[in-house]
Amino acid sequence: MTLHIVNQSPLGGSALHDCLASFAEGDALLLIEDAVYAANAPTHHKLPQDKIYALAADAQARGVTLAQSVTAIDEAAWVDLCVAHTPIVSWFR
Amino acid sequence: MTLHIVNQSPLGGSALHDCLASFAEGDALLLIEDAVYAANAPTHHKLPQDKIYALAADAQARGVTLAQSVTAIDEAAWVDLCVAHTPIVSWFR
Amino acid sequence: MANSILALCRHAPYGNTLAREGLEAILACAAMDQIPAVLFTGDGVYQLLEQAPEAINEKSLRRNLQAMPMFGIEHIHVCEKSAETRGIATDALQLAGAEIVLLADTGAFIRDFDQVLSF
Amino acid sequence: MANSILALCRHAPYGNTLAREGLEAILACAAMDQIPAVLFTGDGVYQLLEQAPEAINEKSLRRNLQAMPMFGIEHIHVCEKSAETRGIATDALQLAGAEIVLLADTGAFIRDFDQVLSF
Amino acid sequence: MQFTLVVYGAPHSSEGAATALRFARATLAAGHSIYRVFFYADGVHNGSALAAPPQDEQDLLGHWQSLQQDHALDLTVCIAAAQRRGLLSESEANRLEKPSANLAAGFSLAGLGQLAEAAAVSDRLISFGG
Amino acid sequence: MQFTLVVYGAPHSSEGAATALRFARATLAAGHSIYRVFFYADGVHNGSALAAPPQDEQDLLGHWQSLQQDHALDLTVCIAAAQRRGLLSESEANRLEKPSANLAAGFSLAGLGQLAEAAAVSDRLISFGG
Repeated sequence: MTLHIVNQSPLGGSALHDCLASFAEGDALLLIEDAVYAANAPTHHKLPQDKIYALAADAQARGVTLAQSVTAIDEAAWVDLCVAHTPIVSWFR
Repeated sequence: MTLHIVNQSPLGGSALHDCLASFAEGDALLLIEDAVYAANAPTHHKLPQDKIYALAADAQARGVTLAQSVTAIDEAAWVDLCVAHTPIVSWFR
Repeated sequence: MANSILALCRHAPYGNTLAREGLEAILACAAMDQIPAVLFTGDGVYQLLEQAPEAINEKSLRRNLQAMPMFGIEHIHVCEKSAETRGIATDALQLAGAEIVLLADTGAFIRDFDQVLSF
Repeated sequence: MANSILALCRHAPYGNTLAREGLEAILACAAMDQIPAVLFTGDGVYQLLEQAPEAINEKSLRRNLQAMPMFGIEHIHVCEKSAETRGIATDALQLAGAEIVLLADTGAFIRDFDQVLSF
Repeated sequence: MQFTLVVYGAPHSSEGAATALRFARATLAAGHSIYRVFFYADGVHNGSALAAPPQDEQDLLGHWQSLQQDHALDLTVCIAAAQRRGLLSESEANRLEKPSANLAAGFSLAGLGQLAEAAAVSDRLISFGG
Repeated sequence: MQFTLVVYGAPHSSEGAATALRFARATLAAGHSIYRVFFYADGVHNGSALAAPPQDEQDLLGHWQSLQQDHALDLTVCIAAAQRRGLLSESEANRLEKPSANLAAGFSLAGLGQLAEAAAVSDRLISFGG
C-alpha cells in the first residue's frame, strides 16, 4: 500500500487535492511542512478516516494543533512508515 | 485602479483565487505564464466581466485558445496597461 | 512626495522563504523611512499564529513581526475572510504594540496605494 | 529483479522547469533500460496539448514527449478526471507511436509500483 | 515614465526571469526608462556568472548583460538573499572566506534599502514571481 | 534496508532540503543505509560551496558534508540540472570556460542515469519537494 506524502498547505496549492484524488483504500497519508495546516483546518478537504499522520516538529513549528484523527509522529516513525509501505509518493509544489 | 497580474495555473495554486478575492470594480486582470490556462478553462473561477487580458505569446506557447471575453495583448500593450494603472499587484506562487 | 507602499504577504511561514524575506524587506523599507502598510492575506495569515520553529531548527518569524511596531508599523492589516477560511479566530490575533485591523474589502484597500510589494 | 518505476507528472509546462526536467529524467531512465510507466495527472495533463513555445523562446516539450515511444515507452497514462476538469477533450489527445490510456482510478494504478518519481 | 522591476524567479527554473526580460525590453522600446531591476529571493541566481544552459535554450544571463550595456541598466542583486544562496562577489567571497566568487559582470550587490528607495521614487513597480 | 533520497528543494529557499536532512539522519539512526542522495532541479544548489547563511540559521551545507563524511554518503548532483543553474566543478568550469567553480567538497556531479539506477536497485525511494 502506498504512503502519500504532502508538503503544501491545503489552500496554497493543489498537492493535497491531487493526492486525495489518487488515494486508494488502505493507503497512508503523511502531512509534512506546510501541509500540517491541513491537520486541523476546517474541512475544505475530506481527509481519509485513518492512517493519517503529521510530523510533530512541523506542526509544532507552525503552532498547529493536530485534530484527533491525525497521529503525530517523529522522524523515526516516519522511517518506519516508509519501511512498511510501498511505493512512496511525494506530492509537492 | 489596480492592475492585477497572475502567473499561476488556475488549479495549480491559489494565486488566481487570492487575486479575485481582492478584485475591486474597474480593476484590470492580466493573465501571464501558466495563468493563461484560466483564459479558456471551464469556469472554476468566475472571471470579471471586462478588462481581462492575457499575454498572447504565453497562450500561444501553451496551445491555449483564449475565450472571447479575454483580450490578447503583446508586451508593448502590457507596458501601456502598467502606465494606465496603479498600483500593479503580482500574484504568484 | 514619495510613493505610498503596501506590502502584501500571502505565503505561509517556513515552507518556503518568501514569508521570511518579505518580512525582512518590510523592516528594511521601514528602516529607510519608507514605512509600508502591511496586509496579510491568503496563507499569509498563518504568519500571525504563535510559532515554535526551534523544532525544525528555524528562527521564529514572529520576531520579525514583533519588530514592526519598533520600526513605526503600528497597524497590521489582515484579510478577515482568509483567516476565517483557515479556521483562525480573528479575535485571538494579537501583536504587542500594533493594532490588528481586519479588512472585509481588501480590493478597495489595495487600490489606494501607489506601489505594491508582493511576498 | 529490478524495481518497477512510475513517473508521475503533475506540473504544467514552461511556468517552471519541473515538467521539462521530469521528461528528461523519464527519457534517461528509459535509456538505461529502466523503462518507467508514465502518468500525467493534475496540471500535468497540460503537457499533452499542442504547443508553440517559440513564442516565448522555449524549446517544445512535446518533442520530449514524442521521443518516448522510441525509448520503449508505448503507453501514456492520463488521469481522465484531471483532463476533464481542465476542459481537455480526452479523445483529442494523441501521441504518435504511443497509446493514450485513460485512467479512472489512479490510486489503484499507483499502488502497483515499487518506486514513484514525482515531477 | 520610470519603472522598477523586482525579479523573484531563478532563470532556467521558473519562467519569471524570462518574462521580466521580455517586459524590460518592451518598456525600453516604448521609450520609458528603467530605474532599477532588483533581484530578490531566488531571483538572485540571475546574477550567476556560472550558468551554462544547453545551447538550444536562451542565454538569459547574456541577454541581461547586453541590455545592461545598451541602456546602462541598474541590475541590483539583494546581498542578503544572495549570501544565503551562494552568490558572491569577489570582495564578499574574500570577506566570508569562501573559495570563489560567481557574481556576473553587469550586476551589483546591495542591500534591501535599494528596493525601498526604488519603490519610493519610481513611477511604477512591477514584480515577477518565482 | 537501502534508501534513496531525491531532493528537489534549494536550501534556504524551500524547506525540502532541510526536511531531507532530518529524514536522512533518522534513516541512518534506525540502522538503515542510504544508497544515494540525488539532487535534482533546484535541489542542485545544496551542493554550492558558496552559500553563506546568517550565523543564526542552520548550516545545511556543513550538515550534509559531515553526514557524508561519517557515513560515506553518496551525494550526487545531476550534472545537467547543475549546469543550467550555475553549479560547476573545477573540470566543468574549465570545459565550459567559466570563470570559477563552486561545487562543494563531498558532492559529485553525475548524469540522470544515477537516478534511474538508484530507483531500480534501492528498496525505497523518497522525494523531497522544492
